[in-house]
Amino acid sequence: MDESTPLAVELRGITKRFPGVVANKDIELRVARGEVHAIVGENGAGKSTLMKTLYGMHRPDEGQVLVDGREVHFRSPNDAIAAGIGMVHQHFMLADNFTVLENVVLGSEPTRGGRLDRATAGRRIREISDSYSLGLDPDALVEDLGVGDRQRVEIAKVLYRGATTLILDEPTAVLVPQEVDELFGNLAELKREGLTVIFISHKLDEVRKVADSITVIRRGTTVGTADPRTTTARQLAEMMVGAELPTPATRESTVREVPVLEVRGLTVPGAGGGRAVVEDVTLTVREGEVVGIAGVEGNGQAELIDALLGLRLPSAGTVSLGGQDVTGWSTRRRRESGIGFIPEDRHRQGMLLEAPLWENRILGHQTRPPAGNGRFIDRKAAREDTGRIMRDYDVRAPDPDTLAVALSGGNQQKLIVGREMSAHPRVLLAAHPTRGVDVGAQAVIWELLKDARAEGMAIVLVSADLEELIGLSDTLHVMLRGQLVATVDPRSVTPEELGGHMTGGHHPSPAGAA
Amino acid sequence: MSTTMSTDTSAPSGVGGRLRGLAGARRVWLGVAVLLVLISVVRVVSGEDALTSSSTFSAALLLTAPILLVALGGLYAERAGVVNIGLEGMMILGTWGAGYAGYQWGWQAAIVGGLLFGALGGLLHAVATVTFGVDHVISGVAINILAAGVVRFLSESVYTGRDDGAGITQSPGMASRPPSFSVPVLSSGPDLLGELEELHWFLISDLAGVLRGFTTGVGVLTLIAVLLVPATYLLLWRTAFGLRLRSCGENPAAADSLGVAVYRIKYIAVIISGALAGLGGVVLVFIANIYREGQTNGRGFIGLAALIFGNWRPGGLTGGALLFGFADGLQLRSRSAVVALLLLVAVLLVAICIWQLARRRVVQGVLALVFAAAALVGYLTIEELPTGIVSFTPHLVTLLVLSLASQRLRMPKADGLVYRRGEH
Amino acid sequence: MSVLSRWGAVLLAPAMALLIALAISGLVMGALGVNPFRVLTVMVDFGDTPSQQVTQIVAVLNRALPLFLAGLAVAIGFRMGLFNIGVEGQYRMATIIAATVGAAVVLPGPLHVALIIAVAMVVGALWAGIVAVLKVTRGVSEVISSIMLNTIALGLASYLLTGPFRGSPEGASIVATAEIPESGRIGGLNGVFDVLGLANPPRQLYGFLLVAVVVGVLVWVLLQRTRFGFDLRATGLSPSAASASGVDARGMVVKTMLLSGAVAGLIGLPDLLGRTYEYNSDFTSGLGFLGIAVALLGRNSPAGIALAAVLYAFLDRASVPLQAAQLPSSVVTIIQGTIVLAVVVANEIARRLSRRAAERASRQAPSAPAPQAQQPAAQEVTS
Amino acid sequence: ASDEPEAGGGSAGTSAEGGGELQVGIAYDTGGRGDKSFNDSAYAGASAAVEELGGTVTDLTPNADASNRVDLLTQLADDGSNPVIGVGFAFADAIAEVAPQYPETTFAIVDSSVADAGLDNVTGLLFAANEGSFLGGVAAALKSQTNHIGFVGGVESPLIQEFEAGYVAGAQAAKPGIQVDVQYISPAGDFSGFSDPAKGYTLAQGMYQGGADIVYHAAGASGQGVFRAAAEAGGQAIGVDSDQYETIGDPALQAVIMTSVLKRVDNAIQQFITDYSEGNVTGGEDRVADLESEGVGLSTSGGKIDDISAQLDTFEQQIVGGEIEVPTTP
Ligand SMILES: Nc1ncnc2c1ncn2[C@@H]1O[C@H](COP(=O)(O)OP(=O)(O)OP(=O)(O)O)[C@@H](O)[C@H]1O
Ligand SMILES: Nc1ncnc2c1ncn2[C@@H]1O[C@H](COP(=O)(O)OP(=O)(O)OP(=O)(O)O)[C@@H](O)[C@H]1O
Ligand SMILES: [Mg+2]
Ligand SMILES: [Mg+2]
Repeated sequence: MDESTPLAVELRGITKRFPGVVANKDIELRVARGEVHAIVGENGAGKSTLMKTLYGMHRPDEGQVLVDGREVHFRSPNDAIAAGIGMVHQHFMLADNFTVLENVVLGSEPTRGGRLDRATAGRRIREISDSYSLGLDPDALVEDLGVGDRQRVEIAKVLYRGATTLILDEPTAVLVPQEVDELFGNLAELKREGLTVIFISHKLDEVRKVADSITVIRRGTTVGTADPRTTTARQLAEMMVGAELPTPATRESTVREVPVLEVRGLTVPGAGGGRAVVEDVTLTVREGEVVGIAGVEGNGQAELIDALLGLRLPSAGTVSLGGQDVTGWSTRRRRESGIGFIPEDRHRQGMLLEAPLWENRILGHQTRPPAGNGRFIDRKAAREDTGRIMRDYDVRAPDPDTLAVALSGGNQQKLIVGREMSAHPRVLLAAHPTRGVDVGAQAVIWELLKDARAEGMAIVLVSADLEELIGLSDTLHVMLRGQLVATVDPRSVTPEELGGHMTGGHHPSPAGAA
Repeated sequence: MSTTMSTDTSAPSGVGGRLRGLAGARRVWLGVAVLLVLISVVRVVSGEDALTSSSTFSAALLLTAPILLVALGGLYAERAGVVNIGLEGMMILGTWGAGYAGYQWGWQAAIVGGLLFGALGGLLHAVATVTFGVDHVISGVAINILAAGVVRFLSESVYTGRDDGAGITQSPGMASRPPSFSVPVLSSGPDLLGELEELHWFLISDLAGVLRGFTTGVGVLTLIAVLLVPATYLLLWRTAFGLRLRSCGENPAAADSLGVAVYRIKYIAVIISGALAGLGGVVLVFIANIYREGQTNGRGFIGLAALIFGNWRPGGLTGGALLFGFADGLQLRSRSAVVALLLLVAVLLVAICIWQLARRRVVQGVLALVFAAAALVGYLTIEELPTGIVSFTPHLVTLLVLSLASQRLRMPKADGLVYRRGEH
Repeated sequence: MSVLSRWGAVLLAPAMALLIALAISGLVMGALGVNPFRVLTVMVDFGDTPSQQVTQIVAVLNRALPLFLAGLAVAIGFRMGLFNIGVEGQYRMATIIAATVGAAVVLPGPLHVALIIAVAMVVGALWAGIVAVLKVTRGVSEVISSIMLNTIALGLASYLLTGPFRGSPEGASIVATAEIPESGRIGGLNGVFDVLGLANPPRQLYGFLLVAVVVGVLVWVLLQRTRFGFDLRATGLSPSAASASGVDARGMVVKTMLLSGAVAGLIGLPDLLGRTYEYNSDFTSGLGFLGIAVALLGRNSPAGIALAAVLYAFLDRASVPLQAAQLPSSVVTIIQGTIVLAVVVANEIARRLSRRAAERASRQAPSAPAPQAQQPAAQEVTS
Repeated sequence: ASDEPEAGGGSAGTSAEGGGELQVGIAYDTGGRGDKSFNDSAYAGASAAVEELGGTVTDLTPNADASNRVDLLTQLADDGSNPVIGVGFAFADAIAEVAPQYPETTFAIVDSSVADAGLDNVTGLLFAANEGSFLGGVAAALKSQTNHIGFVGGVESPLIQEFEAGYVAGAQAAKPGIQVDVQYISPAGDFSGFSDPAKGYTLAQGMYQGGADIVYHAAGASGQGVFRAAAEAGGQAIGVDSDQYETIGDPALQAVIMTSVLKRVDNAIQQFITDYSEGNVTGGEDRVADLESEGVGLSTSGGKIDDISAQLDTFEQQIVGGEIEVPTTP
């Protein structure tokens, strides 16, 4: 670092409190101009909060923010944008029903005679797209775009505003390896143009590959900085969690010969009679087997799970459970006869946020004990059993009457896993079972899945985390545009190969080639 | 991959988009033309000239205006993500404000009064929903209840014990009359369209009747309402402000992160919404010359229906408001003509039946045919419907059309969701 | 402690709302030169003689009765996120058909009454069922369809009343259906006052009160204690989570609307069976809309709705003595309106406060000393 | 609450300070005092009577859904008002319930017959609206140049149909074969027809465009729309209940009000109160205000029907003399 040029961004002693939590405490961050600076830390460590402070989305309770050596006081993202700082959020912030152009210019629109000047805007977006190789079509509707393109729209948004410092909050979480490589190519491009990038991730190998320097955050405070060239992933991990990282790898095979779930030629029509979202899918899950389904999000995995659960009607094909054809059965009947479900979006499909934990305990299991046996709900038994799950599965909450919304995501997920396991399903549909969960909870959940498998449970596992898929699965299918396009051996496949199948190119491109 | 997808791939999709838009507009015109031909046929067959008379259509336009304004008001709020079921209450406030200002300072003041009072209702809704995060439907219902109480209270305070025609249920008459316009030569003076209409020629006279109805004695607010449709389209879809407003209804968190002042825009939108609903009330005051309690008679809700009917778009909601206005105008003009509508329904249902059968939907097709037969039998046997039945013609028509078209509707994605900064 | 704080949270919102509403109304009155304390005095004054006082109590209860039923009908829909704005049309159709059927048959007492009640509930349910069917098969928003159906019910009832169902002679100033015979009526409950040692006023307390109490309890049990109620509330809290849990969302819409409509069908019966014995052109309308306000006030719980209905009726009653005391009676409407708005705002604030408190509590919750033993063998991340 | 005895009937009690003075109670139909119509007319009658005889008037308005009519009557009777008058037929049930509870109080009800009700402390104040409307029909027919007139009813209820029946009969009597358009704004039971001027306007506009040149309205406040339509079309209109030429308060609309079919609720009430104070009310019977008693008739302000007063008088004589029987239903 050259001491004479001021730092692009410097945060000094930042503290940010939310009611009941201190999200950031006395954080220090120094980012030099023109570097890619990574911030790593566990879930909930306070990375997003810190970046939101830098982006003017909220004000720090204590501490100073310096940009190019001058202290600044941002009152809104507008001020940050004016100072050349732009942020790509962890969750995409795009209006699906708008075009790329509209999403990009929103908030700083070029106008002519009071009208939105689409021509100028389109020209500028194409310029940006060309000079950073983003490959964007200004007139495309965002809802038609894939994840990678959406991310590039987000980057274009920031560049369009003339940002010289880019904040990318966990940009790789939703990308397959090839897309990650493309993104890193884009980042290299940005760096070449003299831009500064702040990059948040927990994937340590990635971080080491792309970053020029690293700051590690734990429990809301800075634990140190590291040089990616000299620090190992292991060292980083220990800095992050103060312990070593778990792995999803399974032990010896427990697959038995008895098929539990058999899917034959299942086809699910798209909305409004469009192209089928699941097409002619055939697979078998045996007792004690974990069948993994890999695929870039939006390729029909969610719809397949919905169809297995009876939430979507197939137009062709059959689903049988333990030899019995259940294709025409209702969701309730399927669940009663032994299908468990860990949803990919717990807030949407797994929980009643405004209801107490004990009601969440019986959700999906309304018709059997401990919820009661028939028409009435046995509140006492439900509460007691909720207490048991809270103890057995380490759900941290005061009591079964706590509202679910009060729990952190990890604790909510553990409650869901505990509830589904407690019903001893014959087959468990697990969609992204560890998404958004911190390392500790992740380990617990992996362990629970392994134990259940050992006891003979059949598991369908959908995940975006390729390590998790490879580590847990006995059989691994790849889903692309609604079809199962490949079956690979999880013992030998690498994430890169898997990524190649997922994007349709069978041979992985060499890393960082973009 | 990223480098290969460059500008030339984008060009066709852009053009394609534009082509699709054009085809959409053409489809609408084609639909209107087909409908007009159908109605002409039905008019000739049934001999019910009221179906396309200028008298019916001028009534339709008049009855459309308040609904159109309310629906436009709803559009602003809902495009900004705030469901506004309080339109009726805001309209009520608007009628009172118009009556109060109108009797003292004339029609121009009445417009201002109606806008202001309606805007106050909107402001209240904005405070409740945007600042306090109250469920939008609930706040709207509360505003409807409150508005009815407030106007009664105001009248009781201001209008009691006077002898200028005012009382607790009504204001004095307006101090001046608003102007109205007719298109010269076509509809006034030589009245060419009028003469054409009198000839009762197939299609030509029908077209003349419709045009003449739309160009004769058009009130100033009706004119404003009609002009507001393209103006609203331009504002919401062609300006930066409009983009920001709509972004609040699609993804407020995204808008917020780009420095769009979401709360402020929602406030502005809901206040405009209230003001337009209030303006809808002013139309009613202009017709009556006074404010009168109960004058709105549920039109705020109808406006809301027109908005949904129109898929949250200015052109669509105009169609919804016109459909309602037409059915209402026809019902008020000629009760026997309403029976002729049954013939029209029968014809349309037969068309639907053929279309459904062509798409191999036998059940739907047969069902349509059965209903078509029922409508035909109704047409042939019924002379004149009783008042009770006729009175809900517009509502029934709206309901029927909605149940045919509802599944294609798409509301703004974040419409009705309470947005709190930092929570999502 | 936790019980105390839970009750505190429950009562906080309504208390806050009442205070806010009274303060706002007081300010408005003050601004217009009306003495709010005099208004308050008149409002709580039930008259001089015991008989007058009991009469006023009866008046309040009789008014509260249909409001309670209307609030209940609306609340059932609200509980699963359905906005049944069509209660208005449902009880109108139910009342006119029940009145006609009731007048057309002669049955032994209790059977006759039961038949009328059953007919009213079935008709209300069917009318609401139209909304449900349109929603689940055609995707028509229930708000819009029920607004349309309200007007349609008004016109249809008018047609029936003046046409096939007319029971009053030509030329009578009020058009009515035929009268329900003695056996189909429900007597008053004034015997209760004798038992309680209160004055027995000339005004009869509606016997339908008993039916309403039973319905209220049944609805409460159904919502809070049964699996059906759980499914219903789950759908209200999160339709997607409910479907994933096995609730048939479409079926739920239909069942809930039928239930809501069945309760709505009862709204017109206190008057019909206790006083008018006929449906006529002077039928009390608007209760469906008031029901929305009452449901909101009562936070969608049967007990809350009962309280809200009594409060509403109490305020309504005050409009008469206020006029007699030369005070503007429209303050009643203002108070009612502001209370609803204030309750709604206060509910939201209270909800957020208690949610925050719960979050704080759960963050401080001790971690259960469980399965840390399960920690897998340490291994380095593959890179 | 009972320790504050002054509150409930406070003002009424204090204003009747003379003791034993006349204290008239009026319970209005929905809308209440200030409706510039029916209710105001009732108030005018009561005040005129009190002016003459001394005493006070206490008047109460029902709530929005008019569910508290019984409470209104009870309050008035409890406060010691006597007589107590219910304005509008809708009070029929309420009076039947309350009157027996207060046998010492004299009640009256406007527009509803008590002849067969068996209530001996209630008087029904009825109006032969059909007779007044008959003359309105005669006037319209005689003044019509297009031989085409119209009628706009507010709500299609028996009461308003009586207006229609008389009007049509009168028009036919004066000019057989004349075309009379008849339309109602809302069906029975839907009272919005009395307060929707926009629809009144639309209906009347249609009639004028269809060739009618005179339209009679019995549509309450919706009549405002009828007058506006008349002014725009250059036609004439006939008002109802009170002399609307005098009460309209707008010169442009005044110009189109040819006459009004009067229904002298004020006279009937004033007469009733006077009779009561003189002890001349028996109860249990109806008093019908008709052409003969001048309880109904045509207004002449504006002088627009002066030229046909002779013909009108002839018809009036025939009705009074019983030669013409005016129908009550269409
Ligand atoms: N708006 C808020 N109100 C209250 N608490 C908050 C808020 N935002 C974040 N927190 C809390 O602050 C802490 C830090 O959250 P933050 O989102 O910054 O974590 P993170 O490091 O980005 O985690 P992840 O890897 O899951 O994205 C969390 O414990 C969270 O509970
Ligand atoms: N705006 C907010 N106000 C209050 N609490 C918040 C807010 N945002 C987040 N939280 C709280 O912070 C905690 C975790 O927040 P976060 O947004 O990271 O959720 P998550 O991603 O689902 O959980 P986790 O990151 O722990 O898996 C929860 O307890 C949540 O209730
Ligand atoms: Mg998080
Ligand atoms: Mg984060």
